[in-house]
Amino acid sequence: MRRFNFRAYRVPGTNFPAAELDYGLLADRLRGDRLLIDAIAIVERNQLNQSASGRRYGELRLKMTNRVEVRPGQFAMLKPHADFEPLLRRAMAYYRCEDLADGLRVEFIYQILGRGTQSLSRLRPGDMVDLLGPLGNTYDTQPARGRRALLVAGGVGSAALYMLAENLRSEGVETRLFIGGASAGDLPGVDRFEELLGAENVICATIDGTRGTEGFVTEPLQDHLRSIEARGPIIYACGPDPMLHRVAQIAEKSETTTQLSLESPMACGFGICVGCAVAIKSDCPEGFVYGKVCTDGPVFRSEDLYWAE
Amino acid sequence: MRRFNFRAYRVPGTNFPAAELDYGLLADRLRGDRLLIDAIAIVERNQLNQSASGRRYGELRLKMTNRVEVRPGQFAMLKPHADFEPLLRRAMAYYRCEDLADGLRVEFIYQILGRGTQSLSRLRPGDMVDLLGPLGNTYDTQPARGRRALLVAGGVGSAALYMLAENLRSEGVETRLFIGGASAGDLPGVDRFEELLGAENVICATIDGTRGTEGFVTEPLQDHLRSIEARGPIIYACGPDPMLHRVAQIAEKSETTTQLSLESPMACGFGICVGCAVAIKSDCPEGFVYGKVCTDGPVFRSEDLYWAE
Amino acid sequence: MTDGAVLHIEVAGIGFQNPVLTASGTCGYGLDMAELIDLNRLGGVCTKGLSARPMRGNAPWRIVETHGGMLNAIGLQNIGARAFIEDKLPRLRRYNTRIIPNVFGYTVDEYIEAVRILEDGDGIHGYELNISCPNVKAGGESFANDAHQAAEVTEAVKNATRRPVMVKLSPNVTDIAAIARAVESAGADALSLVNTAVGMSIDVETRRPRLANITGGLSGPAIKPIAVRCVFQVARAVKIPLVGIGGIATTEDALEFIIAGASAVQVGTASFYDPQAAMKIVDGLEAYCLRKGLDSIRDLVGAVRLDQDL
Amino acid sequence: MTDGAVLHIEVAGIGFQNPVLTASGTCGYGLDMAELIDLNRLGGVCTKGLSARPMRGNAPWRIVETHGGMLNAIGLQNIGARAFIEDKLPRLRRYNTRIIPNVFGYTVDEYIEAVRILEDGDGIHGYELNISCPNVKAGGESFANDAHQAAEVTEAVKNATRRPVMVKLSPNVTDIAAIARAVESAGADALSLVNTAVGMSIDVETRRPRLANITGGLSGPAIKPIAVRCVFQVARAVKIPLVGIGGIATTEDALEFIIAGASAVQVGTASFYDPQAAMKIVDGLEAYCLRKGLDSIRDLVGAVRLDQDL
Ligand SMILES: Cc1cc2nc3c(=O)[nH]c(=O)nc-3n(C[C@H](O)[C@H](O)[C@H](O)COP(=O)(O)OP(=O)(O)OC[C@H]3O[C@@H](n4cnc5c(N)ncnc54)[C@H](O)[C@@H]3O)c2cc1C
Ligand SMILES: Cc1cc2nc3c(=O)[nH]c(=O)nc-3n(C[C@H](O)[C@H](O)[C@H](O)COP(=O)(O)OP(=O)(O)OC[C@H]3O[C@@H](n4cnc5c(N)ncnc54)[C@H](O)[C@@H]3O)c2cc1C
Ligand SMILES: Cc1cc2nc3c(=O)[nH]c(=O)nc-3n(C[C@H](O)[C@H](O)[C@H](O)COP(=O)(O)O)c2cc1C
Ligand SMILES: Cc1cc2nc3c(=O)[nH]c(=O)nc-3n(C[C@H](O)[C@H](O)[C@H](O)COP(=O)(O)O)c2cc1C
Ligand code: FES
Ligand code: FES
Repeated sequence: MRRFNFRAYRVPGTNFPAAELDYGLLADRLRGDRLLIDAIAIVERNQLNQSASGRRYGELRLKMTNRVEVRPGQFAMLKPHADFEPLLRRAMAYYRCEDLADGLRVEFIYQILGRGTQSLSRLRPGDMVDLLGPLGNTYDTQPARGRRALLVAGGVGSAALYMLAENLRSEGVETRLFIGGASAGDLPGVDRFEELLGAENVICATIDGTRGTEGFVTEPLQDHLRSIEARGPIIYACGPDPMLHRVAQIAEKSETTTQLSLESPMACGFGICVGCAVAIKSDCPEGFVYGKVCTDGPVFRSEDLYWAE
Repeated sequence: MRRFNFRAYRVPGTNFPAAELDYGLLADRLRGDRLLIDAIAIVERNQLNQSASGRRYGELRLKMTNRVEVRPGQFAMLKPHADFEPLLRRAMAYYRCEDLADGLRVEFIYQILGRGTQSLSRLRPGDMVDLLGPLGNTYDTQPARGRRALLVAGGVGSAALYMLAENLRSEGVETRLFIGGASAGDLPGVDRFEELLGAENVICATIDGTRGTEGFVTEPLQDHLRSIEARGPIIYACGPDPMLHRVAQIAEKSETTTQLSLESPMACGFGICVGCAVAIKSDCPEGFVYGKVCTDGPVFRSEDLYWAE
Repeated sequence: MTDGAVLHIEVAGIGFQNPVLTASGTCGYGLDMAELIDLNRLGGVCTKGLSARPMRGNAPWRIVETHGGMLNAIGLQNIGARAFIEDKLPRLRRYNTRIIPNVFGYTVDEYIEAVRILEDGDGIHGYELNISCPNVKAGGESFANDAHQAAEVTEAVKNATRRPVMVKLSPNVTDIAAIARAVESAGADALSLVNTAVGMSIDVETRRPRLANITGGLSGPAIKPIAVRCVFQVARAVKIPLVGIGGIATTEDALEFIIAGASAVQVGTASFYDPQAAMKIVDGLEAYCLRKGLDSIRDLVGAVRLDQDL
Repeated sequence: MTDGAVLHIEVAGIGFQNPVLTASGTCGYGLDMAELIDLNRLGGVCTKGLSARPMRGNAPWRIVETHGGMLNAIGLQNIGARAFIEDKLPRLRRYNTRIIPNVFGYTVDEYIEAVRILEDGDGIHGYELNISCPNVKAGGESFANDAHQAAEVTEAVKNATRRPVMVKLSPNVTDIAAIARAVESAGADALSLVNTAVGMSIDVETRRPRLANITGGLSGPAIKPIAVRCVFQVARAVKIPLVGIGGIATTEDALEFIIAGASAVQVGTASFYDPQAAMKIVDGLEAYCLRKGLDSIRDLVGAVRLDQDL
């Protein structure tokens, strides 16, 4: 049986600021076997940073009055509450989660790019955020048991890998992170990863050479794969499309199982718009069909993806 | 000669938050003999209040780095800087102005009604506000010399009358304010008016009777006019249309000169959209033409207005 | 919370517990939506557009956000009419809501074929015809852009089913009232309006269209004023009931359409950014009727007050 | 700051120092705008629509803000062509910018009459014809909605003047390319597009239309995707230059139109809420050309990159 909960919200029909809405849960439902909630979360902290390369990031910490299980790789759809523009929520990977006696604390890392992330960057402690989540599937850590795990992060893609790293550690899987970015300041969460995995297991690559090796993160990854024996490690990657494609190629050569966390423009995040199309291999004549990143993913096995030329 | 000043602003063409704009003056130009500026002002204070009748108000205090002469009855077009929605700025009467060594401090009172005033209500100290002003004409105090002045305010209309009251006082004109609202909490600025004019010269009327007489403000005004001798006082009024219409009728009967400060939906506030039409008497066959509230007003002599039936 | 009879309304012979439906393409096949709202409280569900055969859809990118709206070029990806009645309908039927498959084709025959397949499905209350597709047999112009072709496909489908047929109009026409009249004469039981407005967005850094399909359909609050105007105009042109669509996100939005002449409304894009939007509108409409002392929302349909006669 | 030659562009035989104009009805007669921006830095000014005789305009309310845009029903209030050339033009001419009176009428003769009066004015560089008015002699349908009528008024005006004539198209049509071709054949020197989209807004408390005129024209960022699509479509249909209009508020917006096929752009509604918008776009376009190493903005006109041929 599905659990259904519908909390009172202010009935529209008045001109009053939506900001007067009670905050809390709007709805929670079981999705398959997992709880999905549409809630209003409260900003605890929103720390903005600028890197030497000029890129800007935010670390957003929210508190919710509801507890819900979040799995590594899942994401939420976020938007400052009562903002008219932009309309659509933005997908953000859960970076960290902490169970509290009276709810849940969740963290996100975002790069400030366009209108959506700009609006997130204006949030201040006490502000309300519309949060729909957790959404999407999770990394499969089963194949990593008894092997080693290589995590590959490009820029803000690292956010999607932190909880995975935590899980792998607690499952006793030897875990190494390859993280790349434009400059030393473009490796979000790298210090926390070093804390978790040990500095020796975090390999950095920056375009300007200000931290780790100079160049793309796929170089040290490739070097590492070349240096090790046959039964390869499993790779989990999240980052910009070109990086993921390169990782997939490298992995294919070294016959390594790879799980990629994809991005795509999303209107809804929960499967109803079919906007987040990704080409998936299929034995139909064209060789592929379109799947949905939001519900079929965001994590895909590399060998299932159909890469356009 | 026109003075022209064009300050550097961030050139668009990047996706960066407009919030990174330098604040300060965007342009200043002489309009007739007066300076008009398009500037970014900084919020010093934004105090929200709710009255017993459930209406909500904000008192917004801004600081600008430029000095400019503001005359009673003039208004500014305001909008939180970098807000996408609503698009249009909102007209707000200057409530108070204070010259500073390094600029100008201006205050506004607004009633929170729709999207524009809601967005103003979210402003916090340090935030930036797009401000175009001062706009419009001013009250003519000439005819009040040697007579008495009766100010009539409906609700938030009082804001447009405070600087006028200051001027009249300093010109030695005996000045009395009639102020009406739904409840005691709906008489914005009333305490300050009492300070300025003396409590005996501030006559309140509230619908619920919680301050002053019960009913519309036009009642005590009419009583007062009946009680005084022939050479009537001059009336200055600002408030909702029905109140202004009633004041105009009362004034007509008692042969009193009246200046009314009008409202109208405005897109631009500086004369280019022709959206703020008001019917002005004319000797054409139809008896009226349309003037612009923003540049021909907002202050009109009652006898010039053509009231629709 | 049960909805009072005050919101009950009949459109095209179908009784709806309230006038709030979810729009085609913005609620999947209804089931995905059921994960976030209680379908039992919804007036009805218009499914994602269904064709006789499954369709792959367009390459990504398929969506772009614009100011106050979004462009989409999904390319009508769908599982096909057969899979719908076999895999989705049985589960969807369990909810107490009206089920209206949205149907499309690229020829009149394809419409008929899709409807014939759907006729096998139990628990379907009526069809919505998406006629905004290019008519490939008649030069590739959209059925919706031509009164004659719009009427032709309407009549053909009416002859193929005894279920009520609602025809969905496009705003991309010079005279929507003329199309509406033609479709009414051809036997449509109701009209829904509007579909998306054709738009385009270009990435100025790459100089490429943001959508792989180049152009797409504009939806969301941006088009609401256009959609309200269309409903207002069509309400004056036809007698059959109308269902308003276009940028509806709040109770006020829904009321605007109803007052302009719509007997019911569909919530589209708003469900993407506020999944509860349709539910909030159901509650909001009831509250409005209560506050205004209305016995039935019917009394509000087309109740716009005009000073002059048009 | 002087604009480099990089932004210089010729449209309809008129040389513009840069491709940024202010749109008709959104800059008065240019002079009001001069109180906030330096007209000497502007490509050109399209005046408020002028008719042979002054017009009173509509009753208030005339404007309503919508999501991402606004509706207006000003009713073409204007001081008349004669007053323009006598009271406004002499002062406007002092600025180093192109002056393009926007002209309208309710019959072909009224257009001619207005143009004849304006022919007396010195310093006018060309005309823009607003053909979105109802043709009262031909049943009250808008000139812009019918290829034949649009061509007729274009041809008549072309015969009445040797100054360049730019015809302003409406987005409220099924096939804007067809109208564009007809107007081109009739001799138009350029096309500007688009005018406002017809919309409506209702106050749900009073149940009255918010505009006294009931319907109005939708403008602002909300319509930008529609306008970009129109420019893209028309650029593929005609050879004469295009001027893009519709929701342009930033440099990126202007670039979208130019890349879609417009040789110049007009800034409309944006000037209301950001009087400096046109100036910022002039600077921004120059910065973009610099950054992209372009010698001339001309190289960008219609430079949209398509994977497939259309
Ligand atoms: C499952 C998932 C998880 C995500 N997790 C994170 C996260 O943890 N942190 C984070 O910062 N972002 C994350 N994203 C991306 C995020 O959702 C936004 O797409 C991104 O932040 C851009 O949004 P915006 O509002 O800043 O830009 P917009 O205003 O939407 O766009 C600005 C510019 O960026 C371009 N753009 C938008 N999205 C993309 C894209 N995906 N790839 C390339 N260009 C794009 C647009 O074309 C436009 O030119 C995730 C996306 C998905 C699908
Ligand atoms: C010269 C001038 C000076 C002004 N000074 C002040 C001031 O000092 N303080 C202040 O609070 N306001 C003032 N106003 C009014 C202000 O500009 C806004 O119109 C008002 O605050 C409503 O804006 P909004 O964004 O809250 O509502 P919107 O979202 O614009 O509209 C909300 C609702 O209110 C209705 N509405 C909007 N404007 C009006 C109106 N003028 N009359 C009746 N109904 C309306 C709309 O139809 C809508 O239903 C002034 C207006 C003018 C023209
Ligand atoms: C992503 C998306 C997909 C759509 N798919 C369909 C469809 O398959 N069939 C159809 O008739 N309309 C489709 N529409 C149009 C909507 O049903 C609706 O008419 C339109 O979006 C306007 O309403 P809105 O502004 O509330 O979204 C789609 C709209 C969107 C945004
Ligand atoms: C208040 C207002 C008045 C307008 N008046 C005219 C006019 O007189 N003649 C005309 O051709 N277009 C007129 N327009 C249309 C604009 O010139 C422009 O085509 C339209 O607003 C779209 O551009 P925008 O979105 O940048 O405003 C007017 C627009 C507005 C908003
Ligand atoms: S984002 Fe809507 S279906 Fe995936
Ligand atoms: S508000 Fe634009 S002309 Fe008055």
